[in-house]
This record gives sequence, C-alpha cells and structure tokens, in this order.
Amino acid sequence: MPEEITTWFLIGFDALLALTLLGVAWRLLAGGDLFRSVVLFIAFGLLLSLAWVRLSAPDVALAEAAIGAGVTGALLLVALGRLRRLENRFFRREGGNT
Amino acid sequence: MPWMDVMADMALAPWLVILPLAGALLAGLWPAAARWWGLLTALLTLVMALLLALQVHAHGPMILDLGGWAPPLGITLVADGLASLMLLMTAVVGLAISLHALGYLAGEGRGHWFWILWLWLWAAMNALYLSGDVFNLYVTLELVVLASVALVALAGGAAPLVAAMRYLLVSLLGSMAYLMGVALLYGAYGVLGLQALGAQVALSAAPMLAAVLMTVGLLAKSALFPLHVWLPPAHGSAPAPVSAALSALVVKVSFYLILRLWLTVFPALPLSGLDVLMGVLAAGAVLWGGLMALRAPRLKQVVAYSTVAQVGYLFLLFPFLRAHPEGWKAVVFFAVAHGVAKAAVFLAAGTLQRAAGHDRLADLGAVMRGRLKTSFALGIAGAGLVGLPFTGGFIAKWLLVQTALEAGLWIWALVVLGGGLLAGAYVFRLLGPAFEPGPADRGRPLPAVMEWVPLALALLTIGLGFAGTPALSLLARTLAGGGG
Amino acid sequence: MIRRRFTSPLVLLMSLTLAGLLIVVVLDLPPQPGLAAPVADAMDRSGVRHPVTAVLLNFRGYDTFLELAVLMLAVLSIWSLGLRDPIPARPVQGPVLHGTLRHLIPVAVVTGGYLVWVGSSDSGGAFQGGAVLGAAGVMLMLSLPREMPMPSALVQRLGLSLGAFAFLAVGTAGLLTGHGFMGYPPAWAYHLILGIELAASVSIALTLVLLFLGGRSRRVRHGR
Amino acid sequence: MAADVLTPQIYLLCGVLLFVLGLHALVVRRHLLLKILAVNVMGSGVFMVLLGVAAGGEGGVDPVPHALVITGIVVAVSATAVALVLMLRVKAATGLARLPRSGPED
Repeated sequence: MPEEITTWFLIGFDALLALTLLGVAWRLLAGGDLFRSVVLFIAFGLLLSLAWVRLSAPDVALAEAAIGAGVTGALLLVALGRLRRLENRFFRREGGNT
Repeated sequence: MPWMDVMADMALAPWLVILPLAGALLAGLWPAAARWWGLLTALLTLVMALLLALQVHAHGPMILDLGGWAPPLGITLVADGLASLMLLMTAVVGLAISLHALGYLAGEGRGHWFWILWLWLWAAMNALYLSGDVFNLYVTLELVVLASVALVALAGGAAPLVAAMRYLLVSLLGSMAYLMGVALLYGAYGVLGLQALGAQVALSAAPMLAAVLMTVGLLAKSALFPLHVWLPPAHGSAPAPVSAALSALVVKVSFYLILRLWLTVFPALPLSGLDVLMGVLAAGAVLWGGLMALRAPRLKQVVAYSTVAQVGYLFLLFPFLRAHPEGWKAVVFFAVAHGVAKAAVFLAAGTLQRAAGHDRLADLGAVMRGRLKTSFALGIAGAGLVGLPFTGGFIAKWLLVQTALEAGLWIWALVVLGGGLLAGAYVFRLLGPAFEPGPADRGRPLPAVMEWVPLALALLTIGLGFAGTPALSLLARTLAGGGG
Repeated sequence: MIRRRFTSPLVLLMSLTLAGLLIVVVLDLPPQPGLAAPVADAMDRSGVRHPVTAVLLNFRGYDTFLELAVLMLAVLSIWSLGLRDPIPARPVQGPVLHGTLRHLIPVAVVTGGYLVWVGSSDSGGAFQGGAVLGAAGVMLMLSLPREMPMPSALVQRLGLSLGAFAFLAVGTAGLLTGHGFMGYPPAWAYHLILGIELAASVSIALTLVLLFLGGRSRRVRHGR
Repeated sequence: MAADVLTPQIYLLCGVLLFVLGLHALVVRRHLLLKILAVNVMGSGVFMVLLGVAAGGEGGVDPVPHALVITGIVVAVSATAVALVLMLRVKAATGLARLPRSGPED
C-alpha cells in the first residue's frame, strides 16, 4: 500500500513539474521585461534538469544544469547587458542630434 | 582494369570528410596561410570526389559502418550515385570558387575568415551528403547553417547582418522541426539509420507527421517562394565567392536532404496533396523570382533573384516524384547544371564588379566591353541558366519537360517553359550593356585567374550538355528505400 | 497593423492544430524496444562501463566529433563577426569574492576533472566536465573584466581545436589501421576514449569561455 | 506499474506543448532575444519527447536518446551563442534588436 502511495505521489510531482515548466515557458516568452525573461529561462533550465532526473537521465540532467542553464544563462545575461549598453549609446546619440 | 579492383576495396568516402575538415582546422590554426590550405584541400577533395564517383559508377553504392559498429547501433556513411554526384558537383564548383577567391580576396585584411569558414562549410556539406543517419544529418545541417550564416554576415553592414539574422532564425526553426521529426521517427521505430527506417516506415500517423515536419522545416531553410525574403539581400551583397557558394551549393543542401528522405525513408507515404501544394509554390517562385530579376537595378541582385526562381524548379521535385518513378533524376540533373552555371555567373559578376568598382547594370557597359572574356563567360553561363541548346541547362530542362509530358503533367512543363522565357529576358538584361555601342574600358587591373575561372566554369556548362547520360547512369546507382 | 490582426489568429490556429496533431501522435506511439538491447550487448567491446559514454564516444563517436566541430565553428563564426566588446560588468571590489573565487576555482577544476574521469563508468563525461571547467573560467573572467588573463592567439586556437584534432587523428588512424573510420582497436579503446575526453574537455571549457566573451580579442586579429 | 507508463506520457505531452509554445512565440514575438529564447524552448520540447521515448521503451531505459540529447544541448548552446552575437551586431548596425517587416533590398 505505501508503495502505491509513493507511486501516485511521484506521478503528481511529474504532473506538477510539467505544468510548472509550461507556465514558466509561457511567462518567459510572453515578452515585457527582457531581464525577467532571461531569469525565468535560467529557472526553466534548472527545472528541466529536474525533469531529466525523473526521466532517469542523470547524464542529461548534469549537462542541462551545466550547459543548458549555466552557460546559456551566462551568455544571455551578458548579451542583455551589452544590448542595454548599445541602447544607451543610441539613445544618447539621438538625444545629441535633436 | 586492375586499378579499379584495388580501388573497390578502398574506403574513399571518409576522406571526403577528413580532408576538408583537416583543411578547415589547419586554416583556423594558421590563418596567415589559410588560402594555401584552402587550395590544397580543394585540389585533394576534387581528386577524391572524382575517384569516389568512378568507384560508385563501377561497383554500385557503398555503405560504411563507422567505428565498425553495424547500423542499429552505429552510424553509416552512404556513398551512392546521388551522394557522389552532389559531392562531385560541390568539389568542381568548390575548386573554382577557391581559385577565384585567391584573386578576389587578395590583399583583403579579413580574407582569411572567408577561407576558414568556407572550408568548414565545404566539410559540413560533404559530411551531410555522405551521412546515412537521421540524427547525424541534423548535426551536419547545423554545421552548414552556422558556416553559411557567418559567411553571409562577413560582408558587414546592415543589410547582410539583417539577412544573416533572418537566415539563422529561419534555419533554426527548420532544424527544430526536423529534429522533432527525428524524435517521432525514433519513438515509432527505435532506429535512426535511413535504410533501417525506410524498411519499417508504413502508412500511419507518426511517420506522416514526421515527414511533414521534416519537409516543411527543410523547405524553410531552402528559401522556397514565400520564405525567400532573406535570400536576395544575403546572396546579392556578399562577396562574389560567398554568393557563388551560397547560391550554387548551399541552396542544394536542403533540397538534397528532402529528396534523400523521400527516396529512402518515406517512399511508403502518399504524396497526394503535397505535390500540388509544392508545385504551386514552385511555380510562384519561378514567376516571382523571374519578375523581380527583371526589375533589380544591380547585377548581383539580378543573379540573386534568379536563384529564387531556380529554387522553384528544384521543388517541382514533388509532382515529379509522385508521377514518375524516374522523375527525380531530371530534377537532380537540373540542380547540378544550375550549380555550375550559377557559380559561373556569380564569379563573372564578381570580376566585373571588381573591375568597375560597382555593379549597377546601367553603368557597366564599358567594362563589359573591355573584359570580353568575362562577359563571354557571363553570356554562356547565362545561356545555361535559360536552358539554351548545347548547355547543361538545356539537357536539364529537356529532361524536366520530357518527364513532365510522359507523366501527363503538362502544367509543370508549361511552368518550366514559361520560367525559361523569363530567364531569357533577365539574362538578356544582364548582357544588354555589353552590346550597346560605346567605349571599352578594362577598369581596374585584376589577377588573370579572376577572368579565367568564370570562363572555365562557363565552358563546363557546355560540357555538361554532353554529360546527361553518364550523370543519369551514376544516379541509377542510388540506394532507394522501401524494404531495401 | 492590419496585417498583424489577421496573421495572429491564423498563427494561433495553426499552432493549436499542430499541437493537437502532435499530442495524438505521441500518446499513440507504439511500444518499441529501442536500442537498449544492442547497446547492452556491445558494452563489453566498447572499452567503457557507462552506456551513455559508450554511445557518445564509441558507437556514435562520429556524432560527438561533429558536435565538437559545431562548438568550434561557433567560436570561429563569432570571431568572424568582429571584435568583442568589454563585458558589461564592473571589476569586483573587496576581498570576499576574490577569496571565494580562490577556493571555488580549484574546486571547480577538481570537479570537472573528476566528471571527465568518472564518465567511463558512471554519469559524467567530457561535456559535463568541460562545462564545469568552463564555468570556472567564466567566473574568473567576470571577477577580472578589465585585465583578463588570456593566453596568446596561437595557444587559444590550439586549445580550441585540440578536441576536434584528437578525435580526427584517432578516427583517421582507425581508418588507416583497418578498424574503420572512427574505430578503435578494442584493447586500446579505454585509453583512447579517455585521451579524447580529456582533450575534448579542455577544448569545451575554452570554447565556452570564448563564447561567453563573444567576438575575438585584438590579439587574435593580429596574431598570425 | 502505473508510474512506468504514466511518467513518460506526462513528459511526452509536456514536450510537445513546449515545442508548439516555442514555435508560436518564435513567429509572433518580434524582439530577437525572445525569438532566440523561443528556439531554445522548442529545442527543450524536442529533447523532452526524445527522453520520454527513451524512458517509455519496452526494453528498459534506452541510453541512445540520452546521448542524442547531450549532443543536442551542446549544438543548441553553440547556435544560441552565435545568434546572440549576431543580434548585438544587428542592433549596432540598425539600432533595432528586431527584424524589419520586410527584407531591405539594399
């Protein structure tokens, strides 16, 4: 009997994780604040590696956490920083002209 | 011949991947010598491609298990008639592009980036043509995309950068759709080899959806009519050797892959509906590309729009595949003839542009009259694009029309003929300035190789006019799927 | 804007249709054995004990080789796009982060090395280990954005291509010695795989740092 | 065991939905950074389908899709890095981090 409870508990966890993943993906792609999207994307990557563990793929979970969330997250954050700086540069130039 | 028997045992196919990859790696390590690595690679790769084509022609298709692991476990390289013809076309055009670039990029500070990326692109295309595994094809496809996007962006400036970005996003969308197709196929059959999949695929929902996803994804990459927006600015503003590589070779990659999938993996699926849709898009491409080519003010833009039109012919593939068992061979021959002719036109255009310092059609007359060798090359290769007699283009269109009429598809025959008329009009526009009276001017001094290479390629277009039979007999040695 | 009003519902409709089709298809996928059994049967000839590593570096080693090529090509593409901008981060002040880094980076190096080594028998491998090493490198760069300790251009290029070169050399040697392209002599398989993994992890770590920096440094431009 | 069947099915469903969600955002969103994120979400959806297939097979967990997904993750990060740098170059050249409505002719 306890075994069955564990099983259903795990399935409930899977369903909850899947819904959370979909919700996070929805929010991060909805636009608005880009910084929030990037942070949500990193969270999405970490949640994904949890899903890979549930799908008995620990190697993929390691790779996802390190590369999918970690490196991609760093890439996104630094790109966002550079984008902001470019925006400021354009803003200043146009402000100077008019 | 005894040497033929020795050759039969040799595994040539891996060398067509090893050589350009080694060249690309070495060029990346020593950028200063990149052009010499490039030239050496081009020569060796052409020799290997010739030997491979001869070997396949003599002994039939060859399948190589990589690492000695047999198919369900390992990856295979498949060297058959279709693959070796594409490899040979790539090698011939590739050598011409490399030689021309030697002159075109001489003295350019950032020229070594062209060589590095071009060798990577070549290696990636060869790997793709030889791959016999759906997932491996995905990886090679990404290599092709990254190398060609970087080549498009190499020109710098807003238009090429925007075109490169658009191209990258469309390609990534296509790659993801393709990969979803791979996942569905693996989910349904548990194998990844093209042959193994072809033996199992039967009419059901999973492979149908996979086929649609993969085909549509690859269509997006190949710039078929409504999805062509990025192509003209990308191909029209890149340096001439890059334009030639993109228009003559890269466009053929996703066409090849679609053809390979439908020949090997999906022959059991029906094409009804898809063939009409593709035929309509193809006709749209032929018309739209032709009309835009008639209006474009610059030489290389005209040639770029001509590529939009000619991609249309490639996707007459679907009506042909459905109607005639041998129909695809005519389309492949067209792809080869177009590759050679388009490369010759772009390289000749590059030479004229360098000589004149611009490529505005209206002001090119003097230089065209002064550089007769190049204008002649432009004319012959243009005739090849139109499909005038004695060129490879003529044989290609002859085969297309003949196949269409045999299968009772007179509409598509009309599309081919109408497209030919449009092509005639825009090629005449290209050559027009040369025939106006006026002074002749050789323009800026250029290395001789930039004049001879387009001419040699243009003459090869005529040579292809006599290559119909050997090409078709090489294509007959193609592995088809469906229980095979 | 009129165009947008008509296209958005159309795109939505098409997306929903695709979603419906995909759901029907994936929930109806027939049970199939997959490749678990062939992999298990061939494990004793693979040279390693962990199935995923065996697939990555032996059975489908060609894929992994091309994947290293993709990584390298990405760096080259980025370099071809121009010089890199400085990282939008200020140099870290104060002793806390520097002290943390001084301890964190050796830990990351050991962890990365361990992941590479353990890959032959358990979860881990060149990509995971390389990623951890790369993350350590990125942290180092972030803490010193003004005076980044970068090796010379030639060393960068050598390190970048080390993994692909090692793989290509071993693969070609296999072709020349009769084990087939990308084949290993079974007796040496373990050592060759470990060697390739080490070379690959160095390349991967360097690649990730260079991807993060984005664009080539002035040194690469002039370094011949 | 219900879990052996249900868990992969839940993730197969989730993977498919992520794929379509990403596809929709890739077409509809205009900012390039969002488009790049959308491609990554699509990729994660495909990976989830592959791993769901691997977990739901007949003969136990199948390691081949695991290897494919690791390869796919590395390919995805490479493409993302190139796309991000290209986005910055487009921004620097045009002042916009989005694509113009139709391709500029020159």
